[in-house]
Amino acid sequence: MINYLPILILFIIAVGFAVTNIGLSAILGPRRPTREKLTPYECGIEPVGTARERFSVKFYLIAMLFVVFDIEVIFLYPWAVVFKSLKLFGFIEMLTFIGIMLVCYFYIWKRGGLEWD
Amino acid sequence: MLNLVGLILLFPLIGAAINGLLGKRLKKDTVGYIACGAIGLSFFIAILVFCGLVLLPPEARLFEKQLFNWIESGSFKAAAGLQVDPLSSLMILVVTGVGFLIHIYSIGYMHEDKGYHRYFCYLNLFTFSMLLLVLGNNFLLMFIGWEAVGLCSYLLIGFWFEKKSASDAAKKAFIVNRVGDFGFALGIMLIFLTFHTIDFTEVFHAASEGGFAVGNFTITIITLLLFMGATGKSAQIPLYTWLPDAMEGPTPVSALIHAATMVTAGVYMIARCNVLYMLSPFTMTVVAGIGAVTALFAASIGLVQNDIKRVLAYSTISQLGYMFLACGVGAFSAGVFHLMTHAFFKALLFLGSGSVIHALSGEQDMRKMGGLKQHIPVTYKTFLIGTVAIAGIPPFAGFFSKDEILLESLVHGNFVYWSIAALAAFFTAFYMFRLLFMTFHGKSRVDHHVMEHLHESPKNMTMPLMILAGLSFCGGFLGLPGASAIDSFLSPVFGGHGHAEISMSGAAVHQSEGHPYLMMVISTAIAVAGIGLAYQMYVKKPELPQKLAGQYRLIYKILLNKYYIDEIYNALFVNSVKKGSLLLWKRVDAMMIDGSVNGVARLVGWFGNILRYLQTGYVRNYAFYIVLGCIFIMALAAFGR
Amino acid sequence: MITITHYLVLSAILFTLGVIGVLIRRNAIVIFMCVELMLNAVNLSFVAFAHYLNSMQGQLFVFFTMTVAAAEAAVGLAIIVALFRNKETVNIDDMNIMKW
Amino acid sequence: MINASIMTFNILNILPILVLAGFGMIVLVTDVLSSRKWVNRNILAYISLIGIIIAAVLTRSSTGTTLFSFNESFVTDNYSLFFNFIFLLCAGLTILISHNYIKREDINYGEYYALILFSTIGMMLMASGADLLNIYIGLEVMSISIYILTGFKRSKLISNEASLKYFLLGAFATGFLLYGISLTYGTTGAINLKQIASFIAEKGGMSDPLMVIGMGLLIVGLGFKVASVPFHAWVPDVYEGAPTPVTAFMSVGPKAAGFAAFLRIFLTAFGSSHLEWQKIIYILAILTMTLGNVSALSQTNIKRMLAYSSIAHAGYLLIALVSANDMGVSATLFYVLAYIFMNIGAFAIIIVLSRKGDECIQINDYAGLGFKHPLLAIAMTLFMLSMAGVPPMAGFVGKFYIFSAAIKSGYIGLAIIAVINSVISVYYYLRITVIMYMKEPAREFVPLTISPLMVAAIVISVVGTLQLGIFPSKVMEIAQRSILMMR
Repeated sequence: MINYLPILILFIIAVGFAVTNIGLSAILGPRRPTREKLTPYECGIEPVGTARERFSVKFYLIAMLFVVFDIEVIFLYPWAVVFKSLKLFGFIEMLTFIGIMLVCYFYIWKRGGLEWD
Repeated sequence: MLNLVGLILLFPLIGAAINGLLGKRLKKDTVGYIACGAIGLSFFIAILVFCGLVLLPPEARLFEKQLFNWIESGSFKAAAGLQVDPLSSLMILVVTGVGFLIHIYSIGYMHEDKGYHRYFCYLNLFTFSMLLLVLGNNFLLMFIGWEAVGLCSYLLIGFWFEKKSASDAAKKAFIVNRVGDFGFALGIMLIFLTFHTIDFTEVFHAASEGGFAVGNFTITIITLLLFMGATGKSAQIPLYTWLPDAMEGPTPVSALIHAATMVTAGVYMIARCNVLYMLSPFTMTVVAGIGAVTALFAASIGLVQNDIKRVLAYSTISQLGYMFLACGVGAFSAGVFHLMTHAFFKALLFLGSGSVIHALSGEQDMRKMGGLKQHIPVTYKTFLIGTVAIAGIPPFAGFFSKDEILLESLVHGNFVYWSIAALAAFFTAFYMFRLLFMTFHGKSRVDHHVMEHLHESPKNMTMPLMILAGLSFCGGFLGLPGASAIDSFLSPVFGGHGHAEISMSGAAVHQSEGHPYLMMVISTAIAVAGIGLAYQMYVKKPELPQKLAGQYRLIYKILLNKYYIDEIYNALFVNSVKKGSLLLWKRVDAMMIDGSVNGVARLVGWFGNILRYLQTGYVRNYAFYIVLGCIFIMALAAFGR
Repeated sequence: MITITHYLVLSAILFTLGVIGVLIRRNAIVIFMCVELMLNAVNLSFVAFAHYLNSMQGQLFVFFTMTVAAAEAAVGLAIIVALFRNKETVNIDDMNIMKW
Repeated sequence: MINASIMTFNILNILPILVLAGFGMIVLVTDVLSSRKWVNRNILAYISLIGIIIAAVLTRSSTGTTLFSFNESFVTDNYSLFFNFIFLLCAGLTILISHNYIKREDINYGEYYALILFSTIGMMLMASGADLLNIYIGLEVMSISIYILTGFKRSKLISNEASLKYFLLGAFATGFLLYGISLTYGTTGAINLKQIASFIAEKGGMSDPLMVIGMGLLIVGLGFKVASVPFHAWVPDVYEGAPTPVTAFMSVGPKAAGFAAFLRIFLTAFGSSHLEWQKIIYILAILTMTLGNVSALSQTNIKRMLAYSSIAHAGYLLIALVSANDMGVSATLFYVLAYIFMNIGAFAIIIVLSRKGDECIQINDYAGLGFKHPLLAIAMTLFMLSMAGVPPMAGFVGKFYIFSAAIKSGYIGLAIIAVINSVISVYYYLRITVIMYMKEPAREFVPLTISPLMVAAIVISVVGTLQLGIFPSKVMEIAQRSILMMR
């Protein structure tokens, strides 16, 4: 039982910290909105139209594709670090990996994921 | 020949499959031929198997045919196998024989029904299930058969499901039986825990050799649980209420399932487990007590009922009570003997009543019958034989079996059992002849329109009646007191366990040489007295019943309303739930599915509805449940040890 | 001196913040960001453990967690976009056609 | 360390997975090329089926061995092979019942099949993972594919919503799982299940509280995947919203995979300190069974009813986990196999009866089916009876094994609660049968078109349900052999 005391304390601290901060910012945070403050940009330029403008869903598509391909690079780093000791085996392995990426790329391309209109 | 036993099961199954799958496209005649042919073949094989068994010397009359290893896990083995011994061979003869006659009868009875093929499919399926129940060599197979006959009975009670009363009755039967099945299933589990096997032979061997003292607690619990199953299926107090309602099904079904075969499954099961029951005097007392009370109770309700089939239904419950009484005092073979003769005469009576109903275009109220003797002579004659048989007039079948039970209840039981049984016998004679007189004698009270169509049933309906009448007449000679063929045939199953108490009835008769003949005279006198009273009241002075009913209003009303048991059950299980939550109910009720109308189910369904509100549809709530569950697990893991 | 405990406490706090965020936010995208916060809190503890135990497996795990998180992000965004096209909102309180 | 990993590199062991991955990519590429004249989209289903069959043959060929590969992170033993076979069967049946459905609903994209194959890969990884990393990756591959499959009817709001709910909650639960893995790793210093087990054995139990907490978080994460109460709330909504074949797929596949991982982790890694987790799972099992069965009673939508029923079945399977003996493991294997047949079979019937734009999923829509389409009604009755645990169907034998495993470990109370629960369940399963046979049709049945693939799926399910019910000993023998290699 006594072993769990620190855990309990930790638990309380974690919840407490989170709740306190959210609560504090809600209570203490000064709310004196002025017209200037509520504009999207406070740097002096008058905003043109609403900031909540719809923008094309294609941005999302590109962003998604970017995120996915971007993250694959993560696997290249460790491979690059130990490239020498992995020798030919590692090279073929990585070629396979890239090959799969190419298939995905081909698929996206043919599906029309990269076309803007 | 014994090896053919598998075929007995196979034929009805094939019949059911053909009729179920192709029946719609087949001609009506073909459907009937297939169904009857299947059972007929099955009956033929059953005779062969029976002969094969008889040819063996008595102590070798146990044949097990292993089909395949069904479930095997660790120490547990359940082989699907069939067991032929005197008890099961007798049962298959009754099931296939009576079943065959009832199938033939059904061809005529159901001829106009649009669900013709469906009916025969269910009926064949029922026969298959019943045979499985009887032939199985372990508790699990028996349980499968047990459940399957329940299912078929459910389907057949609700056969005319367009009628609300029929589908309600089906539901009631199913739910009440569930209660009993629950006990049965627990009993089987306990048997497995105790004996590590569920094979009949092994269990009984272990029970008799395993050093279980008489009165062993576990065995008592097991037998009580099994008996709970039996009370459900065999309609004993307190689970009998479904059987009278089950008369909503077609009449041949009432004859086959709710009189001759399925309802006797409980008796069969107890007889099969006689070794276990002998080890528990307490359970035996319970069985005998409930049997005796049910016999009297149901018979007293039968005194005043006006629906011809309901009288027979209460009579069935009462006769089943006799069988349990016999088992309860250790006279298993007397119980089985009565089971057999009862199958003959009760099937006859039901089919006869079906013939009456058929003749009267569906009328079931005896107050609207009377004087039918001349119009349907064959039905009358056969019905008379059946009535005499059940009333217990020598030398008809019912006399011998009932007399044996009465005798055993005195010799092995006590005077209380005997007097209850004797009173019930008196009632039986009375209400059966009341039925006979009201239906066939006296002035006709039949409606004019119906009168015009009054006709004797076709050949295929009267033939089975005649055959059954023959059996009801001579079936009793198998169990002549002192030289009972049945007793000696069944003795390998019930005797020879080394228990002194089980010196079976044959021996008992020898011990008390003077007794039986006196007893026979007494029981005949009782029957004659009942008949005489009925004659007085319903033929000689037809106004008397009315007067009596007026004089003893209270008793009459109680009896007519079947002791208000249905109402009491409703008040206890259904209404208390209803009233307790009346306010909530109105809101919940709208959302209730119409199926869960019945007490316990409704309660559970009500919880289900409450739980539904947890399912708010909001992701946030769901995530919250996850967090709650997580905290709960943490707490349990950390602080729960 | 910063010990493993400090890292663990930090990671626990971040994790809890994520959990509370999931529970109280209404915007599906923000909720998903809170989930990402939880995953990153775990990543922190992985790295801390790996350092403390002097073992590579923790860091290995972080690689995969990040990849998976990216894949989840892509799929999640796609789902949210598809929903937005039909419903014009990403407020999860508006999403309860199915309940009970 | 790195050299060692090359030493144990053995590509043959993961060949079934590679084959599936290859076929998944072939399906994708074929699909994008299908605008050309020489490729027909209809062949995609057949390509995927071929892939599944090849993978199954490869799986079959390596039975009887126990091989560790990839630095002991991947194990090929009878246990994983049995599960792999289950997943492949599940995927195959799903493709059979999907073919017509997705054409009819205008969602006939190659990605559908590819995603089914990919999620099958995930499941296979989960069953074969010998360390937490592999299990985690498998779980994610499986889940992400199914998130997409759930929302596959893009234009239908209900499908979108189900997908989003599943996704958000799934990711949320993954967070807990991952935290659990992290704490386990931190306290034992290993992610390999065998090393964790030996560490715990050395210490003589779970001395470190953080380790216990980690284990608890693992239960949360895996409990979500197997739909155990209180992590079950997503199930009814998601099952209702997903395209019906996908519902069929995810009611068995991920659940089986979840149990594969659950059993592997808790019996291998935490096997020596089973007292720690048995009490937790014990309570979860009772809650899961009871809530699932009781809630199912009041459902009017058959998909939701089957969702609650699947929660209840997860409860039964948790009993097998609680009993933590060999018999429990083999019972799980058997039960999951039986569950695939009866559940996918039931969903197949639902799909057959549905039409475009009319899912036909109210229970009352089944009124009178028994007269109109007797064969379908008989099949449905069979599946319902099997799920209710009525002998001699597969479901009964499965339940029987599980309950006797519990009794063998001394959990008699749990077995009794389970029996009561299965009695309750009879009620709602039978209700469908009753409605089919005992009610006048509430609506017209249009003539049905049943494709040969669908017929094959239903026939396989019926045969499987009966075969496992009447002759279970053969399969049970294989299941029993599948556990011997585990420890």
